[in-house]
Amino acid sequence: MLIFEQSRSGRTNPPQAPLQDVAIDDIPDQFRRQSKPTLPEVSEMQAVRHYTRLSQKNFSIDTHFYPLGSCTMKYNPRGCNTLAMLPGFLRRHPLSPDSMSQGFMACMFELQEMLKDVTGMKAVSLAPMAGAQGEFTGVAMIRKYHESRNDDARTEILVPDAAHGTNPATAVMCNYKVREIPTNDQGDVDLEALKAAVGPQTAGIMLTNPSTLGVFERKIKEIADIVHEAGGLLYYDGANLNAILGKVKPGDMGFDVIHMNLHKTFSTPHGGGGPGAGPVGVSQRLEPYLPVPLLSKEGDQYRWLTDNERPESIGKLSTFMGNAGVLLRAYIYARLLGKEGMHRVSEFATLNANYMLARMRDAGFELAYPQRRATHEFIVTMRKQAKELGVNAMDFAKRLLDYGFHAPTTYFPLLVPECLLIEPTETESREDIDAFIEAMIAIQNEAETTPETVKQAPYTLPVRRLDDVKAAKELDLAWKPE
Amino acid sequence: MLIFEQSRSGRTNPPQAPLQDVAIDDIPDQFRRQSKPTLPEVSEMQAVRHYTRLSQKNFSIDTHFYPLGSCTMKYNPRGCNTLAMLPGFLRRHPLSPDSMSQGFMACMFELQEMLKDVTGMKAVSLAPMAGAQGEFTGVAMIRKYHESRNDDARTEILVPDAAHGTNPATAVMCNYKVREIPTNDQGDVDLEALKAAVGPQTAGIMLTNPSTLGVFERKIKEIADIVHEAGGLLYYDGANLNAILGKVKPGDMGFDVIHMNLHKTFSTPHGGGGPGAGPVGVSQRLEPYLPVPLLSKEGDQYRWLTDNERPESIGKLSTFMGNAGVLLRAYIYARLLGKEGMHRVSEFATLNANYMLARMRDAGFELAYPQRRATHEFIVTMRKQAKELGVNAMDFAKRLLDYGFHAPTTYFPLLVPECLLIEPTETESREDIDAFIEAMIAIQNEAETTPETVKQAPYTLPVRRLDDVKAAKELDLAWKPE
Amino acid sequence: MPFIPHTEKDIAEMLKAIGADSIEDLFDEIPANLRSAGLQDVPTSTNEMEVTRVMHERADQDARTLCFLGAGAYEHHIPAAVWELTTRGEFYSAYTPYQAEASQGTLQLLYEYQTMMASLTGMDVSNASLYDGASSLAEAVLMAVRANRKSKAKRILMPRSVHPAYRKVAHTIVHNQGIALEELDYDRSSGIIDPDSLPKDPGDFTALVIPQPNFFGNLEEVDTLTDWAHQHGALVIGVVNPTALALITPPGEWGEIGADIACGEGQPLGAPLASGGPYFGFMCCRQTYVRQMPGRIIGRTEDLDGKEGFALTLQAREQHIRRSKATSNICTNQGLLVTAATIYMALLGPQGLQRVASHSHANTVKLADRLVDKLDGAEKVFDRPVFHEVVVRLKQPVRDVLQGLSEEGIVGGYPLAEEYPELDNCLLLCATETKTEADLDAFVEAVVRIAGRL
Amino acid sequence: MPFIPHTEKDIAEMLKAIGADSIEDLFDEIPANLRSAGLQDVPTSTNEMEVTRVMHERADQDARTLCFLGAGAYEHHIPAAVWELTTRGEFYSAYTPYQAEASQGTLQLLYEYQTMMASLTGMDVSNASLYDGASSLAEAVLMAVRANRKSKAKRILMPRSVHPAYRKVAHTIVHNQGIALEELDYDRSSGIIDPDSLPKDPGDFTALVIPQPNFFGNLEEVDTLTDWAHQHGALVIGVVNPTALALITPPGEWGEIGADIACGEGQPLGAPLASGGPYFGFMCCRQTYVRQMPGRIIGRTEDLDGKEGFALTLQAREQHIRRSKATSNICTNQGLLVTAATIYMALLGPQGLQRVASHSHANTVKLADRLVDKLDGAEKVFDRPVFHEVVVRLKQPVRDVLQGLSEEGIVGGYPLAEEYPELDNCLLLCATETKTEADLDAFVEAVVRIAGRL
Repeated sequence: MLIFEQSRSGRTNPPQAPLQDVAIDDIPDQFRRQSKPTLPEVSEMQAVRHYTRLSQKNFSIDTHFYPLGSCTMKYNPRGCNTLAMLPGFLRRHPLSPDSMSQGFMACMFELQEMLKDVTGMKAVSLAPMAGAQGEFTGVAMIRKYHESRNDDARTEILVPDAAHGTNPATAVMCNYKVREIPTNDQGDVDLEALKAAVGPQTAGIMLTNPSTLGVFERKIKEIADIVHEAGGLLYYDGANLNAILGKVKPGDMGFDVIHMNLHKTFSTPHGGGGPGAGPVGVSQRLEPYLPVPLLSKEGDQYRWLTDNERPESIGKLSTFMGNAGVLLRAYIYARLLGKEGMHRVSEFATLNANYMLARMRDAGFELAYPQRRATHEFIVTMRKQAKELGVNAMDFAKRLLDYGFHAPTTYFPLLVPECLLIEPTETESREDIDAFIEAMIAIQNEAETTPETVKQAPYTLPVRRLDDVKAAKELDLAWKPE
Repeated sequence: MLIFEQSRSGRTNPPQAPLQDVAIDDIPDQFRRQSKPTLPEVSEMQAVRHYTRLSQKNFSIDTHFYPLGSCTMKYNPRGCNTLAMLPGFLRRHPLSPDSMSQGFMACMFELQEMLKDVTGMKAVSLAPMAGAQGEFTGVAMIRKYHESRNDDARTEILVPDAAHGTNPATAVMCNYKVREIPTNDQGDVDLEALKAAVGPQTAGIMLTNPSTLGVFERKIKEIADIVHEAGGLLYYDGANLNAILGKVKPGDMGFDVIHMNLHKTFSTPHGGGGPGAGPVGVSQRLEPYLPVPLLSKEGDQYRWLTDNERPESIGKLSTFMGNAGVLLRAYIYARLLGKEGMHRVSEFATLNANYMLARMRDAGFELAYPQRRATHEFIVTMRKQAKELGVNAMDFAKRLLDYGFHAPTTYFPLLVPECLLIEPTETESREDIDAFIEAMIAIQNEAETTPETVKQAPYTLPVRRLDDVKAAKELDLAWKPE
Repeated sequence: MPFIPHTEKDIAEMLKAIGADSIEDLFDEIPANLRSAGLQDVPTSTNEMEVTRVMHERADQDARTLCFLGAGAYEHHIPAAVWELTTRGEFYSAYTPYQAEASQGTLQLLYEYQTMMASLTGMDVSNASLYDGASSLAEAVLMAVRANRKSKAKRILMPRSVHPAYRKVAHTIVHNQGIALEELDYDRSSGIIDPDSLPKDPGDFTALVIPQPNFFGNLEEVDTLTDWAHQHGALVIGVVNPTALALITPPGEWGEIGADIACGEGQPLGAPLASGGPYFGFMCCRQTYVRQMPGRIIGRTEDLDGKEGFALTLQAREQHIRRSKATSNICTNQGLLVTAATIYMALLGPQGLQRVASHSHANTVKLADRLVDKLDGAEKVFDRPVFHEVVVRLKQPVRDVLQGLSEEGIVGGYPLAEEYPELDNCLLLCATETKTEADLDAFVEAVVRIAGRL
Repeated sequence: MPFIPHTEKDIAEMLKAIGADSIEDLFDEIPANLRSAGLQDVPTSTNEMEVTRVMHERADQDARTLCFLGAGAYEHHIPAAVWELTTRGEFYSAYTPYQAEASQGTLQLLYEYQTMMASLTGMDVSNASLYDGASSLAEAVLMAVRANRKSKAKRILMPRSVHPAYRKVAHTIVHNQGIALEELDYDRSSGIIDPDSLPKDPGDFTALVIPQPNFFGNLEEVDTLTDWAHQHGALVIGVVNPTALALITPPGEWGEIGADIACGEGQPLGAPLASGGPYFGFMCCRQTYVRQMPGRIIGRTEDLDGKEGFALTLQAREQHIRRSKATSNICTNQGLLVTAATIYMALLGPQGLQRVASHSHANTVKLADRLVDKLDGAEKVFDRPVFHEVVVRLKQPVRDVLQGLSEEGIVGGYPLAEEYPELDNCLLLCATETKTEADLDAFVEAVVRIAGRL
């Protein structure tokens, strides 16, 4: 039932607003709203009960194994939330004077320094509010760099065909043409194709490493050399940073600019679709272009640099300074892990993924890149099942829900047919991974014996399989009173 | 699955304890524990996931209508919880000097004053930690009162047969004999029987008004006179105070001592079985016997009275001052309701109960006291269904769970056969009450057509009907490693 | 190990199953010369106890302020239930509802959110959020360029009465695509776009941005502006404050046919000030333009059994399907903040939100009146109805006044001169419903006291 | 109306269904002369915003202290997850699990709790909680009287080394039933019950209470004491600190056959100091005595389909069934605190709890050593191993020292002289794992500074 269906005209919740009406005669009638908005009129308990019950309809990290490839769904330490929500942090106005903000600014400055260290970059800005905005920031800096050198010929951004959709979409937002680079059968960038593609028109290349195919790009240094020699810059999409945290620094691989998804690698919550935070790190030559505001430390005082002090900046990305509360959570997480804990993240994420891979291979599932190590994630393809049994990757995904597991990412990357991209993360136990494997084996048996069971799944969720076509064709995007 | 079944030897959760071991060589071996306790060894995420999922198996106010008679399961405002858990309150040591505790003490003092006002009593102590301890406190004060007058003949406490079990159990804890007073067919105390029972052996009477039968004791003044004339005192069991809040003050009815269940009337959470708080209020003559510690105000300073200042007190009831956090929640709730809101509690609790009663009567259910007004609760009896259909009150209760309603109280009070004691509280909406009625009607239909359906219920809960006999016979009270 | 459940036994057995000798071996595809030498600037690990203490100390350092600053972020009372529910694990630790059947909680909530926002703005449809107010305006500009097929100009009229940060962000995000943001000045005495100053023949332009209230708190002549833009074939983008919408005419009802796109900052709906984020941007539009909208959109549909359910829809607009042809690169949005906003709106209801708005208005007016009354030489700069911000000019240097206030724990307003040199010694003040009579007096007294020393 | 959902229309229709003209009519069975005239001392209603401000101000008034006081309530780090989970509505707003099928969450958790506590104390079984430590001792005394059928004396040996408040509460609760609590003194130099001083022929007594650690922090000779009591036909009631049990021998392993009942304060397991409550009392015992135990007990059983499930059991002991013959009048217990404790123990595990215990011990010893070292004339009073409290005697009047410390925001320990006149100018000190080296130094320096002024 929708909250609106519980609404009754005249029902109020007085404790949550001023208790009295107040006259507002000084606002002329012409500006006054005449219609009553469709906000629910419910009691506080009705709202609490409604949203508590709704919440129970979700799968989440706190309730389920959630091996959603490329999303790094790992445990979000509760302490990070509690501490980021202390009244002193919550009540600070973003434009409060620096003198009243040193506690908060200290956290931000220290986070900035830590992120520089783990990525091997020369400078970091915390401003971008999500991964995609980090990508925009990075490509905008690349553009500004070339512009500042009057290198106007550079109109193309190279993107491997396995890339996240955000990469080409971002390049276009920065007015670049996108040229796709093919992947070879080992899952690596096709170097010959790359060599053929680069030239004076190349502004840069956007790479994820490990790639979305779940493998580490072994020739990264050669790629860097090819692109750099052509005068282009390298952008690192940090979506998969969890795989190499503390093991390899993007700066050492030759990247000029990088974004990090703190809601992945630094375990801030995904929140049902955000907020994230996408800080960017840059090499020395891109430093002048970092977005504002930027934090500096002078003596023991922290200070926001003014726009005037950053004349070459690509500018502002948000009204204030970005997703401060997300950054606080990442800061706390980083402090909890510490120097000693960073590399364990990638080690155990990798151990879990390779263990899963081995067990699934042994159980007869087909791997997309059987000759490669898994990184923190790997791909299986259901093309045989789809062809021979009529049970596709989506059917497996839906049936997994009945078994109490969130599905892996389906049909991404687009290169691999009928794929499941599986990312267990380091916080899952071996027992839960084993239980997932057992479920996959059980579903495979069902697919072989009673395929309809799988194709009609799920059965035990709040709804059965939903009609996406109807959703898109008969658009119903807002409830209307009868 | 039990948390122990997820435990693995050597699994740790380092962020939640000191990171290093420390030598404790100064404790001789003879005192050192040799065995490792059976505490779970799980990761933080495992614990969070386990207890999150367990929580989802509960019905609660935040998820379900919960008309558990005599328990006053009403909405617990979230703000009361949030504010009672501010760091300044949580970190205060109970023995902190008064000079460092004025903020907390101000809340307690004001709560004390408010409780005096709403009950019409002369003094209040916040010390008792639950209703039953409030009862103990009250009866212990009655005993001390008689003792102080050297009135040693008073060895009996009168208790109506409809009373809560805590009443006779409490009287016995204070070394009184219990004499039961019968109830007449109108649900009132049998006045003739009372007159016959009182005498020089009467220490007092324990009454709930409205009684557990869901009706208001109309002859309360006569009862008071009879008991007082015999030299006994009147104890008010505040379990049903929600029915009369702001309407009638127990002090005006002639009671000498009263306890309040703050987790009922003042909406502090029931917490899966507590904590509660059971402050007591007394008339002038019992004031010297109030339990310690007691709070006083001198000028604008609050101060705990010392034991020496309260020489006639019955003594201490808890290590410190009682359930402070519960008292804070009640204080906040009282401030939110305010003077204007108190009487609405009883008005709408009564409106809801009488509406439910009318609808159930109209639907053909048999009322225990059809000629009486409901107070905040009322009783239906399933004796006809039990006899004619073989479907008893417990079957109705279990089947209600399938319909998404917590069951009313069953088989209490003991006087009424096959009874359901139904208390909707003021915070439920008419729609939810109507839905409950419809469910009862539907179950009645099932009972008539397919009684086995009802007798085997529930079906949709995490478990089906549990074997209580096995639980008591083959006691399994703790998990043991294999 | 922190947040890692593996025992030594697990590790050994898992490596055996893999056929590797050590965890290190699993990284054998990474060239040795790239391997990290270790970390220098990350401190050693702390436990939760230690970090709790650090964070309490730091939060305390910045606490206990009295805030009269708005300028895009507003302190409102947030019901305790909002964040107690929002941070439930099932909302907090879930992701974008790609598997609809396992995400009906979030999906239904987002559908309810879309309903509330569409109704509040008076528009047909809403998306499921963007990053914040400023970036929602940038996206609205890009969307207008896509949607207005009649205009070729890529030219947006952007009043100076729009929040300066919004204008800067819009510039950052759209300028690479050759979109021009052309300034429209405001009238110096009324503090709004003077409708009489609008050019009769403005030429081809794509859209007019209309802030309501504007950055100065003033109410613009939205009806006239909207109709003027529409007469010239341009779209209208309303940038609105959602609290204000409980009180003042929503964009969907501006002029003859209403605005085309409404966007703005969602923070006032249940997000704490919290140093500027996470907040969320909202965006609503006419049904006609829904396929040009950026971001997630949720639709109501049916399951196999015909039962109502909710799912992501119109995904063909998005980057994960459409890649370089997507309406935006946005992927992760501000889901959790929208969860909070939805619960906030449900808890307040239309009456509650209206009271929040009207008390914020009344307090602000009262604050300005008292200040002008008590402080010699202080004056209101504009003669215009406001919502909950107002511009007051002092005789004293506002930087010094603000400095003095900050020493008393008061955040004393926004100094306008930096962005508007013509408004020297002008403060933008805001007093929401959270301010008591005593707070207003304390502010005025402090300003008078400090000004007296200058 | 606050928390009341009724509209005017609802009210009218509901009254019509009832057949009443007004809500007032529903109270027509209440004699008119009893009706309340109204309230005087309850303030007018506030909204959540206003009460939030009041509570923040009051909490702030008492905040930011550094605490070296134990004496029955101990400041430990509580993982954030504990209360984030405990206050989930499904735990927070449910009641006693009378309907087992709809309460499996709470019931399974309580069964897990019983398992943890039984194991921690080394006993066979645990109940599901009592009110607090002191009242759990009182209930243990009553239980011992019921359980020890051989003893007729109703005589309990109660050492003075038991927490004074526990002794007072036990007296309040048991004395009306003719049960005598007979004091056993402690040895002035070791600060424990001297085993050599125990009478050879103590006569009939029901039980001996043994505190471990005792109120002074000292470790008692539990083995000797236990065997002595058993030799004389008495039961042994251990009053123990649950944190300490991670480190020291549990009551179930005392002497030849172990204690019979173990009880104590559960607060150290996840409950904040919070002005003294709500905490919870725990109670464990031998299997033999389980039917004499007060309070709720949860058992594992099966459902109709043979599936594992949990239910309240042995309810025939309880007041709602047995009435005047019940083992106790207790009904509501401290369920929510037990929820917190269970999650706390699961998050710490055996290693974590052991570290909390050993660090608390080490910090306390360090604190006392430093104080004795730096402050002229300060001395440790007892030559005995301690857990995490220690008694130090000053040359200066401790009331003045404590007063001075409180002015610096330090809660400086418990002055023993009030309850133990022989221990004049003695402080009972505690430094748990929450205290840093700097905290210990700050305390010692403050005491030295203040003492120097006296």
